Amino acid sequence: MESTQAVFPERYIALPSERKMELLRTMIRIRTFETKVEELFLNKKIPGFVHLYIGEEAIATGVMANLGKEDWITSTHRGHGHAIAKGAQTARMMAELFGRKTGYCKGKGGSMHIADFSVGMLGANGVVGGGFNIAVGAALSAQIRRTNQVAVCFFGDGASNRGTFHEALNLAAIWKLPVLFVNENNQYASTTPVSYGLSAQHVADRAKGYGIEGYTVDGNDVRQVYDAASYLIGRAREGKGPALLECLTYRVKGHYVGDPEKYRTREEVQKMVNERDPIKLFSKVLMEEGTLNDAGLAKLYAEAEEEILAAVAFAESSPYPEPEEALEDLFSFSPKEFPEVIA
Amino acid sequence: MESTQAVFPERYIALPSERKMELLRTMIRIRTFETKVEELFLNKKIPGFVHLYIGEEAIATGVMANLGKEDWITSTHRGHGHAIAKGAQTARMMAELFGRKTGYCKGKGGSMHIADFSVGMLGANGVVGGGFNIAVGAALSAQIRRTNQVAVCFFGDGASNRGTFHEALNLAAIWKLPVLFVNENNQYASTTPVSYGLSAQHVADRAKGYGIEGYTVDGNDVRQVYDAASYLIGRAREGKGPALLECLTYRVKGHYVGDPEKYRTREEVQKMVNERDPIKLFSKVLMEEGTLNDAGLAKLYAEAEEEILAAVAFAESSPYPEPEEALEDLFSFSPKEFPEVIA
Amino acid sequence: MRTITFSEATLEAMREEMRRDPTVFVYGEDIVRQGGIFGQFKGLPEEFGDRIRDVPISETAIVGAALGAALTGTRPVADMHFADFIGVAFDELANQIAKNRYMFGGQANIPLVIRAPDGIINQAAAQHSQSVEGWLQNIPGLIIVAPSSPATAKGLLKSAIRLNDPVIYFEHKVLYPQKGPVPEEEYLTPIGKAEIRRPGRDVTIVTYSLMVQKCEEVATELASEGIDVEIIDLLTLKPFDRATVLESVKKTHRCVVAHEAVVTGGLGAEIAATIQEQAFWWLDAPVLRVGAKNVPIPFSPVLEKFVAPQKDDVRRAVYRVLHREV
Amino acid sequence: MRTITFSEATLEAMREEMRRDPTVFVYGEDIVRQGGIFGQFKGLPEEFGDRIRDVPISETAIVGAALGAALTGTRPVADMHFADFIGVAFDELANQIAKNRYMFGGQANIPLVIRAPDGIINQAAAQHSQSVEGWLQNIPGLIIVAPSSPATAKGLLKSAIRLNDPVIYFEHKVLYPQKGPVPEEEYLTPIGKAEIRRPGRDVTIVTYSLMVQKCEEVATELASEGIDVEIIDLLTLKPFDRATVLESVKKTHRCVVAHEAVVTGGLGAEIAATIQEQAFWWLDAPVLRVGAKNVPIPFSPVLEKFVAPQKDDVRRAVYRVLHREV
Ligand SMILES: Cc1ncc(C[n+]2csc(CCOP(=O)(O)OP(=O)(O)O)c2C)c(N)n1
Ligand SMILES: Cc1ncc(C[n+]2csc(CCOP(=O)(O)OP(=O)(O)O)c2C)c(N)n1
Ligand SMILES: [Mg+2]
Ligand SMILES: [Mg+2]
Repeated sequence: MESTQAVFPERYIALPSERKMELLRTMIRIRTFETKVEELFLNKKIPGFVHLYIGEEAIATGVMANLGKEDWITSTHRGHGHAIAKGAQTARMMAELFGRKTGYCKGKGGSMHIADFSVGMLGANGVVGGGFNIAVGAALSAQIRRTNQVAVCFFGDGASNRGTFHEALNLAAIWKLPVLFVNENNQYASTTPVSYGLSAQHVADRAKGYGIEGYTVDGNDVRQVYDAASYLIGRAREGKGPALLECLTYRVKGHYVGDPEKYRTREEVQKMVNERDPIKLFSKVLMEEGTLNDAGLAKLYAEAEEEILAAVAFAESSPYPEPEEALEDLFSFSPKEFPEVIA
Repeated sequence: MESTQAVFPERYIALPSERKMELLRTMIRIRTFETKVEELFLNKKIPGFVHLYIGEEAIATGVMANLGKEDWITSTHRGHGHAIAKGAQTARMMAELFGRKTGYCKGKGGSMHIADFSVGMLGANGVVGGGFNIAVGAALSAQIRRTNQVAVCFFGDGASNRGTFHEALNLAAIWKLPVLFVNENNQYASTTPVSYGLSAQHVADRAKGYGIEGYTVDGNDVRQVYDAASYLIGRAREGKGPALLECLTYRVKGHYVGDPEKYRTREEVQKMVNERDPIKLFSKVLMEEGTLNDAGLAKLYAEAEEEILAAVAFAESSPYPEPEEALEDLFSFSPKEFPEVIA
Repeated sequence: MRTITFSEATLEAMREEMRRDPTVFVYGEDIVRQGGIFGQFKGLPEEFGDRIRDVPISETAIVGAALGAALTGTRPVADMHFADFIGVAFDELANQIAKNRYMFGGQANIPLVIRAPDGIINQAAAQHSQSVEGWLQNIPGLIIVAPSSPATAKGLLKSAIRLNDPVIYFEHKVLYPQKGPVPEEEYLTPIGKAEIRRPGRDVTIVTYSLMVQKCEEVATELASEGIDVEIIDLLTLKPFDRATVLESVKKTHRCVVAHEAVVTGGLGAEIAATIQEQAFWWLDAPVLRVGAKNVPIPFSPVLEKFVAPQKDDVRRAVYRVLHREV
Repeated sequence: MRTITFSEATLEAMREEMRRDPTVFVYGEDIVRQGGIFGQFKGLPEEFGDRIRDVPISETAIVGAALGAALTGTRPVADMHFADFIGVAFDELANQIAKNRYMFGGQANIPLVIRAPDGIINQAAAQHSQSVEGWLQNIPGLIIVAPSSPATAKGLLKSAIRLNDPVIYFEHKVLYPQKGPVPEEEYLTPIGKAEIRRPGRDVTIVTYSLMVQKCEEVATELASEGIDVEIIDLLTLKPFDRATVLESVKKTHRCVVAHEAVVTGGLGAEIAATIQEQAFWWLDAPVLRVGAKNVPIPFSPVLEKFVAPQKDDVRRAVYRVLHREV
């Protein structure tokens, strides 16, 4: 994996150790959630399609550490990690994956439509590239209302070939909207290697076409992601407009749980797991820094495990929605009482 | 108008004088056609919407001089010049603009859908940016059938902000399709100056995002257009893939005939007419070269005038289609005889 | 009552709603510098500054951003330039806007309006003449309205802007310069409610948009032959006001549905299907549909006229449901 | 007769047509490296090299390029991955492909096929479960087909590839692994022609795609109650085979239209509207429609089941047109 080290103000290094530990904690919580989800899916406890974020945790974590709840993100089909990092509760997420009434979407969405608007997570999206313009619209709302909120759009390498990418970046650029486009270049779009589908060498090469800044960082190094996001989100918040941040990473699991993965070798995957796992890499950094020791790491894992088991218990003990509830939530009014005069 | 002089092999200069004169003749034929169309439209002889190519003649002319009838182009809503330069007959074009049965589209298309597939002119398009992928498809056909045909896609500065631009260029690039994307940057998309809508400085700046070559030339200098197109079309024909050629020009007339043009000053327009008219510029070049004299120029205008008057006469004397003919041409079979078995 | 044009009526609606609520804003192609192709945005830039904006030719951004903006505290109004271009942003409408509220379990409202000038005018040909409401009729989650007069244009646009749900507002290009009475005082035209333009006993015509006036002319002519036509102007096309339509048909026992869109697969299909389902035993004749013939709109005036639904088509349909010889 | 899966049947069709005509080629997302999500492209890369290609996630390019390729001497087959994404390329379908031949006065044929896997499967939720033929029904210039079995899948795909006009080929995801008899020798399934799957005297059910087998099951069950159901499998949805449908309804006097798509604004509307127009005096009951409820497809199994049309819904509709208590 090629990685261009861009030079950003070094802000990670100045973080207090609790904040650094918090980064690791988030990454571990995501990993634990995803590992459990994989197991549950294989055991047929979770229906539908599930796309795991394993191996990519540093990106959501490093970016989200620079956002508040009043800021927004748009996500992808691979949205669990974004939701957790943005502050969603794993219990209500798990309940949604189980199709229960207590889920964030009352069981209507499932994994591909996981969302928690209350923390600014504007939704996973089953349409690849569906989030670009939603993020642009949120940023536009901030500009129109003159708040200093920002929006972050997460998208895959495959998504960067959709026309919506182009229209969103162009519009964001001419209006200098407070939005950061974060590309998760995990080397594959489903079965298709990025080298096949992407005509540019890097997704970030496309920034020039919009007169904005584009950078490529190592997306498996949470420090690099944090620094880059901190700088670019800060600029966006100051009214300096959008930017494009490409985070190089690797999708360790299949495209979806159940993917036969005929398009790559086990060795390729194993090498990445061994050498480039973002949690291992960051744990090592924190140990070297003296912020973390073995016991501390074990504790983080144990706490995460406990949280996720509780989430599963919550999900499993939650009721399914009543069938008739399928007719609710389409409009702001109930289907029976179409408002004749809107006041 | 800023213009980046790219360095291409100088092929124009080596053209025999008949070919040079042919370039001028084509430009004058387009101009004469358009001038007459404007008059006819204002006199309500032509219905619908009409977008004139006046001031942009050097682009179609310089590009098309490098294509054969077996090559294809896709055009825009401003398609008369492309059609003439590609070899369409002005009489059948005029008949189409008049809505007559003898028109290229039997009166079904009009100005916005002018086309002559028999010379590879695959149609004007009422949807801005609708032609990108059609051109890509034609180039794909050449690649699949292993011919050495090429496709050229003409498009405006405004069109470069459509998502179809992005998807088409990316696909053409990864498959190295024989297609040239020719941008006619005439400084406006309808009422909107290019500086407002285009986030990049030049449309050609976007080439990098697709790993292809992008150039900006003076689109009012037919020599520059010819040289650039010759080089890039030659490369495409050799299997070296697509390129993006931006031709800087100026839309001398309103966006459509009847445009109140409140978005610019008369002075701005007049200056361009005085200083940058492509026909004046090229006539001067040819005179300086000794290829053309005053009498020769007058003759070209006279011949063009004669041709266009004949075209109008043809159109005016042609019958309208019968109303019921409106039900024809939707499918390859007649509406009454849906084929039950297709052999 | 004072008389203003349809275009001015929409402008008043915009101005009133933008004054009333600072989160309302509007954007579209070529609306700032020249006031919109039909003058329907004239003067707004002077009053509202950056709350009215030109956009690049990027329809997916126009419609997609409307969703993002609507979810986050504003009430965007996006102009499509021509309804024909709705297809460019179809995924944004069908898979994002229409589904957002539902698939996320009602987490947010989606107060947005898409304005879409439609219909046949001046030989604009296949890609600039369409009425495309039929494309959207099988998508749960969208509300579709279409005014027929300056008064309904104003009232429906105001209601659409205030509704907390996505509304597609189709405005017929031929209507813009037409004048009609519009109250001085503020009013809203209810969404979801049809209006009976003309009461009658013999036949119900269900119609909307520009076709309303064509049908009214036919009704006036038929009145002189002793045929008493009731005309229902739907105003809201989806969901349409079943109660008013069914009540009328149960009274007249005969119905013609007329729209400018292509008949096959058009809204008339849903309306006719519903009427025969719900009022079968009241019908004395099949519900007939009038609309454009089953081809794109051709350019040549002769062809365009042949394809577009004409008053004579409406008249013939009325005769047929009355079982009279045509 | 030998038995193969629906997926294999489409694969045979592709292989036969690609062998027969070197201008036939196919492309789509993720079809080369893993053979398509439903295995429907397996083995083609080995035999046909660059005539089967993966494409980036660029649906406007996929569909738009099909038009360009069809106009210039090839017969492209483009795969949409999921029918739900047709909206991304809606302009290409509605304004380019459907109108090209007409608006240019018949200058070229447009032999292309868009394959679109549709329907509800495995709690795929709102954006991966749709049947979207209704989005396309008001667009003159498109031909829409939907096989219901391995045999019709093969025959219709071959016919679609040979037709000189654009065909949208909807293939229900649930059908892929199902097996059925398919002749060894070459055959074509005619486009434009419905098939009577089961003759009957009492009620006509007009249906297509996966719903055919659900309706057949209902018919078998109803037979034991003495109700003799005739089932028409449309196969071509647009234009549908009016002659066969009307003849059947004129015989049975009662009709139910069933599809998986949302009822409101679905194809059933056009079919019901047509039947009552053309066979009003033969009908002994309104034409009833069965389909999904008027919301997006929800995720949770309980909700999905409630929204999707079930056999019971068909049964109830049959009882109702027979005026029996439900
Ligand atoms: C518009 C659209 N086209 C195709 C798909 C099918 N699809 C789902 S995920 C995916 C690959 C996405 O790749 P990428 O953007 O790189 O994200 P990743 O899965 O690698 O995170 C595809 C093709 C889709 N969901 N939406
Ligand atoms: C998809 C689409 N959006 C909007 C329009 C309306 N429209 C027609 S021409 C035009 C401007 C085109 O500008 P440009 O591409 O620069 O071409 P030019 O007219 O300058 O030749 C616009 C906005 C359209 N026809 N199609
Ligand atoms: Mg990827
Ligand atoms: Mg321009």
